[in-house]
Amino acid sequence: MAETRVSQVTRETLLDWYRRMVFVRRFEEQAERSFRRGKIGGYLHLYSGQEAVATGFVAAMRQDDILFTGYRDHVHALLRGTDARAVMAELYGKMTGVCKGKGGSMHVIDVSRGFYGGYGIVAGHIPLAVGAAYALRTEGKDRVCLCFLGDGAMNNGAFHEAANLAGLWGHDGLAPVVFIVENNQYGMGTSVPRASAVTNLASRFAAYAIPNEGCDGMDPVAVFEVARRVIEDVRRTGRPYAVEALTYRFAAHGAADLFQPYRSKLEIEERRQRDPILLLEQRLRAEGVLDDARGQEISAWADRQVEEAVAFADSSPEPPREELFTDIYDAASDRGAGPR
Amino acid sequence: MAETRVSQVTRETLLDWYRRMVFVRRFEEQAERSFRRGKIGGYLHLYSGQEAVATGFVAAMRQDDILFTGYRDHVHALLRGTDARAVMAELYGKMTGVCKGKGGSMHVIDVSRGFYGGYGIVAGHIPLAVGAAYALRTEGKDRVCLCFLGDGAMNNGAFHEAANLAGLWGHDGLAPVVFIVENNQYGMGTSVPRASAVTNLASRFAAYAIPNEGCDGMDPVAVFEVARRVIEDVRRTGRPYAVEALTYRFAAHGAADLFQPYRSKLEIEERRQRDPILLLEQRLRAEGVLDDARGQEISAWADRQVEEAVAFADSSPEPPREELFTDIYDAASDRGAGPR
Amino acid sequence: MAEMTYREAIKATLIEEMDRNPAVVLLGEDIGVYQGTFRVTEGLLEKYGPRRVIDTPISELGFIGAAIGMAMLGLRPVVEVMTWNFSLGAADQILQNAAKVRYFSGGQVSVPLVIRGPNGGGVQLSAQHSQSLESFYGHFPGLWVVAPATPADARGLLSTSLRGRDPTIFLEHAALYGIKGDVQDGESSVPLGQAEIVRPGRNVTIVAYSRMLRPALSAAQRVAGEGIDCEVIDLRTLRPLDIETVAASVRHTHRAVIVQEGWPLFSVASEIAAGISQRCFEYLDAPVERVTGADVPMPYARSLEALAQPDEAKITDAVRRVVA
Amino acid sequence: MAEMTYREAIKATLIEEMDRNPAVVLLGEDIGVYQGTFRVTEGLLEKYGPRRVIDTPISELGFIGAAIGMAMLGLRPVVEVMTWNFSLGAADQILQNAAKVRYFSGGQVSVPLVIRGPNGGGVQLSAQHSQSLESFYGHFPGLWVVAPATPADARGLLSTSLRGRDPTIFLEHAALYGIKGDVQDGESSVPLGQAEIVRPGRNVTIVAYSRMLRPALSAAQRVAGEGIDCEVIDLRTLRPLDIETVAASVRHTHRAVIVQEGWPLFSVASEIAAGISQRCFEYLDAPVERVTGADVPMPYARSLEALAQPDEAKITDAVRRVVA
Ligand SMILES: Cc1ncc(C[n+]2csc(CCOP(=O)(O)OP(=O)(O)O)c2C)c(N)n1
Ligand SMILES: Cc1ncc(C[n+]2csc(CCOP(=O)(O)OP(=O)(O)O)c2C)c(N)n1
Ligand SMILES: [Mg+2]
Ligand SMILES: [Mg+2]
Repeated sequence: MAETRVSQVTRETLLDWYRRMVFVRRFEEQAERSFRRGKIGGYLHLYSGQEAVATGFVAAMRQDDILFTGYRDHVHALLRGTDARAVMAELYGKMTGVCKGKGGSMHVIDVSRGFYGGYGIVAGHIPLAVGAAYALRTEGKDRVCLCFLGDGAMNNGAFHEAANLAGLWGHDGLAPVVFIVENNQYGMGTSVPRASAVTNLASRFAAYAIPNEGCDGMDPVAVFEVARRVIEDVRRTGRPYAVEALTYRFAAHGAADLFQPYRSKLEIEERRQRDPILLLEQRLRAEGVLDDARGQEISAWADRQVEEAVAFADSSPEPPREELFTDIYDAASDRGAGPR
Repeated sequence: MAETRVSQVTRETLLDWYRRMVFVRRFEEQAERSFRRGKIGGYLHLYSGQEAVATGFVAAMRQDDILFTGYRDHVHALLRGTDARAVMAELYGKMTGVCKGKGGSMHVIDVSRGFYGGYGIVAGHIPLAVGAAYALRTEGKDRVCLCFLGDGAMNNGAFHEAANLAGLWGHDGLAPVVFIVENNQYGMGTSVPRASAVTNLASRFAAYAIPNEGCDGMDPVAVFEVARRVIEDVRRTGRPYAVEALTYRFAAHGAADLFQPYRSKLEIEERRQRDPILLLEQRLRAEGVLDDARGQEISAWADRQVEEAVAFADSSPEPPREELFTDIYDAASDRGAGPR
Repeated sequence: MAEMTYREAIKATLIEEMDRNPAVVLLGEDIGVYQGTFRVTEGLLEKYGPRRVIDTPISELGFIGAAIGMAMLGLRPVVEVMTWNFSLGAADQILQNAAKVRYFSGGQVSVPLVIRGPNGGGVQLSAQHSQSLESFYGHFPGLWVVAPATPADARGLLSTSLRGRDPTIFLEHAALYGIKGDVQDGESSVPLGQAEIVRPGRNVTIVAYSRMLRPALSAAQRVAGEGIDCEVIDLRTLRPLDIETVAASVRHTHRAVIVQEGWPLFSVASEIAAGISQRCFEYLDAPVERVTGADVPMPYARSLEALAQPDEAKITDAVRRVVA
Repeated sequence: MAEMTYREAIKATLIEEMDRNPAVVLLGEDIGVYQGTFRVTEGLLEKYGPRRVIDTPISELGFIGAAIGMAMLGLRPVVEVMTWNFSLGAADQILQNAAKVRYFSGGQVSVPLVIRGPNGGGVQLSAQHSQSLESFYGHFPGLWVVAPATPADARGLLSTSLRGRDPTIFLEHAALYGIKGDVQDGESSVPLGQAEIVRPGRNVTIVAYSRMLRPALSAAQRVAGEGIDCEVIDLRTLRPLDIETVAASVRHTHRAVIVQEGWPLFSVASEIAAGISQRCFEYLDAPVERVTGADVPMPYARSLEALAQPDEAKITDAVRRVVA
């Protein structure tokens, strides 16, 4: 393992991942504070605990690849390089947000970075990703589409129909899509065994002729190794592939949930022993790549980024009232006369 | 095999099945003629070719068990003992029909025989059957629910969600439902490999922890042996089970389809070599249970039944105009004042 | 008489029915272990056990379809949709099976099913989570569509629905769960299909329902100071629609304003305006005014969301317009 | 000018667009090998191959969702729903994604998607297969809803829709595929959102669309003999709704009859009646009459089905009532 890692992921890269993971964690923590202060409304779903999954997969993506996910979406955007200020401004509902404040936390979308969002209906984005993958293939290029989904989403019909289409189209090399099941053990308050007749979620993809495997979703390196291999395979073949990343959500399902009767404090504490950021930090310290000074430096840098994002969001203007009626239909097609 | 059959299915029973199968085949042939004459409107989906499946399963059902199926539903009703005249009258849209002529061919329903229909939306009846099975179990009795579905229906989200619920509730013994996939090779003009990423349909039930197996859907004895074992298992455990019956549809998908570009005449001819009625007849003749005289007798009897059904349907009255506004809401609850 | 919240009124009714009728079972996402997203079912799993309080996977199509099957076989399922927005995934089951099977079976099958949960918006949930679906469901015969505005009606209409033998779309509202009101003790049932005149008046009839009743009442309060005496009607049920009570009112006020949170086109407001114009043709002194949600997907930004929704000020302006 | 059927007009338009724009792909159940349930796509698989003419499993939710994803990434998918009844299984994708993603992405994403297929009833397909869903889809902002009544409009409206960059609900009608009409040669495009006066008249305005245009015209013919001169308007597009053309007509006829195949409550007819009453308040000489499908699930029996639908006789009676 040590060898492979060293051979494939340099210490610099690891340190860079650590930096990103610390940053996105701080971003989420700040978002929660802003939510408590009433600066952010609606629903707010935090990614804390699952960082290794998106970090490993996004690191294995090519610049021109694309991705879709659900409503737990801030971090996917940040890791793809979307300006943290534009993401925070979106959560604040400001005109400077990535979606002009019209989407909010559940609909962070940044097409310029291949991030197609950001959807609030569980499993509703999965068919979109399969169709997007088909479209990518018809370009004649070898771009790949990543589709992140939750363990709970797999019990929805949209998942089934989309997975079957991916399997079918994959037989013709027309479905370059990677399904990444972020199995954080719960769908809101319902644990996997209480929602899914079969608890080995990766194995369910066999019903669609989609090759699949599991991985440790708390270790970005483990995730990356699988991600790179799988993505390149999908890129080459145009066939779908599925990865179940075992991970855990430290925060409540949504920031509005004050108590969590479905799991014990003890369980959460135990899981925090494998906090992906903690594990990576221990490894980096062991390898002498990270010391207290470097750690404080990174921590301070992350906080600065987040503060700037908040300051920017706070001071940004609300969308002007005209925005209420824009972006419903294509501006080029006047509503009265219809699309041209 | 010979032993088992003889041991479990007497020659009399076999002959009785043969009689029924000849009769329901004639019924369907007559329905098609009536459709051509404009006596039957809308869609008309014939069961010809698939008789062994329903015959074997219905024979293994208990009187108080129930069943659901799609729109290819006349034969399921007939085999459960619904008066052929009432079924034909339904197809004719007459007041004497099982559903007062309000449902038509796609909605043959006879609750008095545990036949809950009769549904036109592909896969739409599957969740109903799973819920019905749950309800049966809460009675504290051991009644079982059979759910017939097509190969094409398995690619629909309603199937996925219902199968997962059955698997889940089955863990608690609350899903006494048997899924019978009538794999007749096509969903309208789309063959199984063109619609399903995986062509071993029984195996797809593994994704729901539902035990499953295949059987020869052209041999009523083979079907019956499986059906009896499976139904009793489900009755005992309250857990779901799935059977994929390999069969074939001789008629067009719907009587309105005049040509069938998706399959060759040759293919149909080959499949007719294994016409379930032909196979059973050969067996009965080989065993000396059936001779020409007996055969003609049965044939004449069947024709008579069908003629009576047609005469009855033809001479029955149309539903009176008041029927347009009945059966929308519970009669006991006056629409103005709402349910009581 | 006891004062309770809208949430408590619904919960009390569920408990009452579950106690008197063992056939009542509850299904929904996170209604049990999680205690209910809006805490309506809090404690019920502990009280009635997992066979009667069923936590489901995220399979609206599947479990609503299953609930229909349960109802067909004699149970009386009550489904909680976490919000009505998620019911769109189950539209086929609700509209094609629940609403129609009694009819196409020639009356052989009943579907005594209540589907309940919060409808509408107003708390910055943006486009996918803020829809008002009453006009959509109300379009389909075979369904009852109910939308209580007060704790008393939530209780009375739910108990009527739970004793009916038809599928009922029971539309609650997230913004109402916490409001308090008097609810009579013991069993109480409000008939479906009867609107209520909640404020008698002489000059203008304001028609509203669900969350819009309160701004309608405060607008009536407001213009009363200007000498405009408004009669305020709470529809309470949308299918069947009690257009007669509305028409009778307009025949003496001669003016009407209709308020609804949802989109304007092909909606409840369209039907009421058309019904009034038809039935009160000789009586109307001014065109009927409609105050509806803006014809846009709901934006997230607080300021835009406010612009998109009816409020006291917009209703007040409309009232002034009809009397002008 | 060439005479062609409604079916041929649609097919010709699909071919024209597929030839000029390689981004156009077709998806649907049995549109390829089977040649299309209503033969609209006959021969297109052979002509354009399986990558552009995609036979799908019975997965409306999946393939309509996939088509939305294709559209987001630059393709121009045209989905055929075998009938609109089956689109209910995909309601979530159509209403929550296609209609809203442009909005909640702040304009970053377009969904140039046309979903087409037969809507309505009339051929004894009973309750689950005879629905008219225009009032339902028309309620949701973000969609265009189109319902051509003639071959020329089928061609013109489809080509406009195929060049637009928004999701379009294109409602054909099984009973119209075989009708013939003149269609101009070469490209032709009819703007969305513009109703057409197909018969000018002075006494009564009859508003109709899709399959109901013909009985409306024959009713106009019929009463012409009685000296009642009807103006007949074909709405053609339901969202956006060209209420102005309707109002302008009523301002000179002073009377209106609205005809629709679908259910009455919360419908297109409700909105038109409300819109006329509001805009023509000073002009109306009689209450607006509505002739709609009966408020019942569609029965199978031929005689009952006939009772449930508008026809020339019912329209004629309504016209007589408004002039009485
Ligand atoms: C169709 C639908 N039903 C219900 C909801 C409410 N809801 C939002 S998130 C969620 C749980 C999803 O769990 P999972 O897929 O495991 O994702 P996670 O939240 O764990 O990341 C539910 C039920 C929804 N958004 N969409
Ligand atoms: C949701 C839905 N989509 C499409 C249809 C049209 N349709 C009717 S039957 C059928 C094929 C079903 O195939 P299968 O499930 O294999 O059953 P079979 O007809 O072969 O018995 C289709 C596509 C429908 N009724 N429902
Ligand atoms: Mg989860
Ligand atoms: Mg089949």
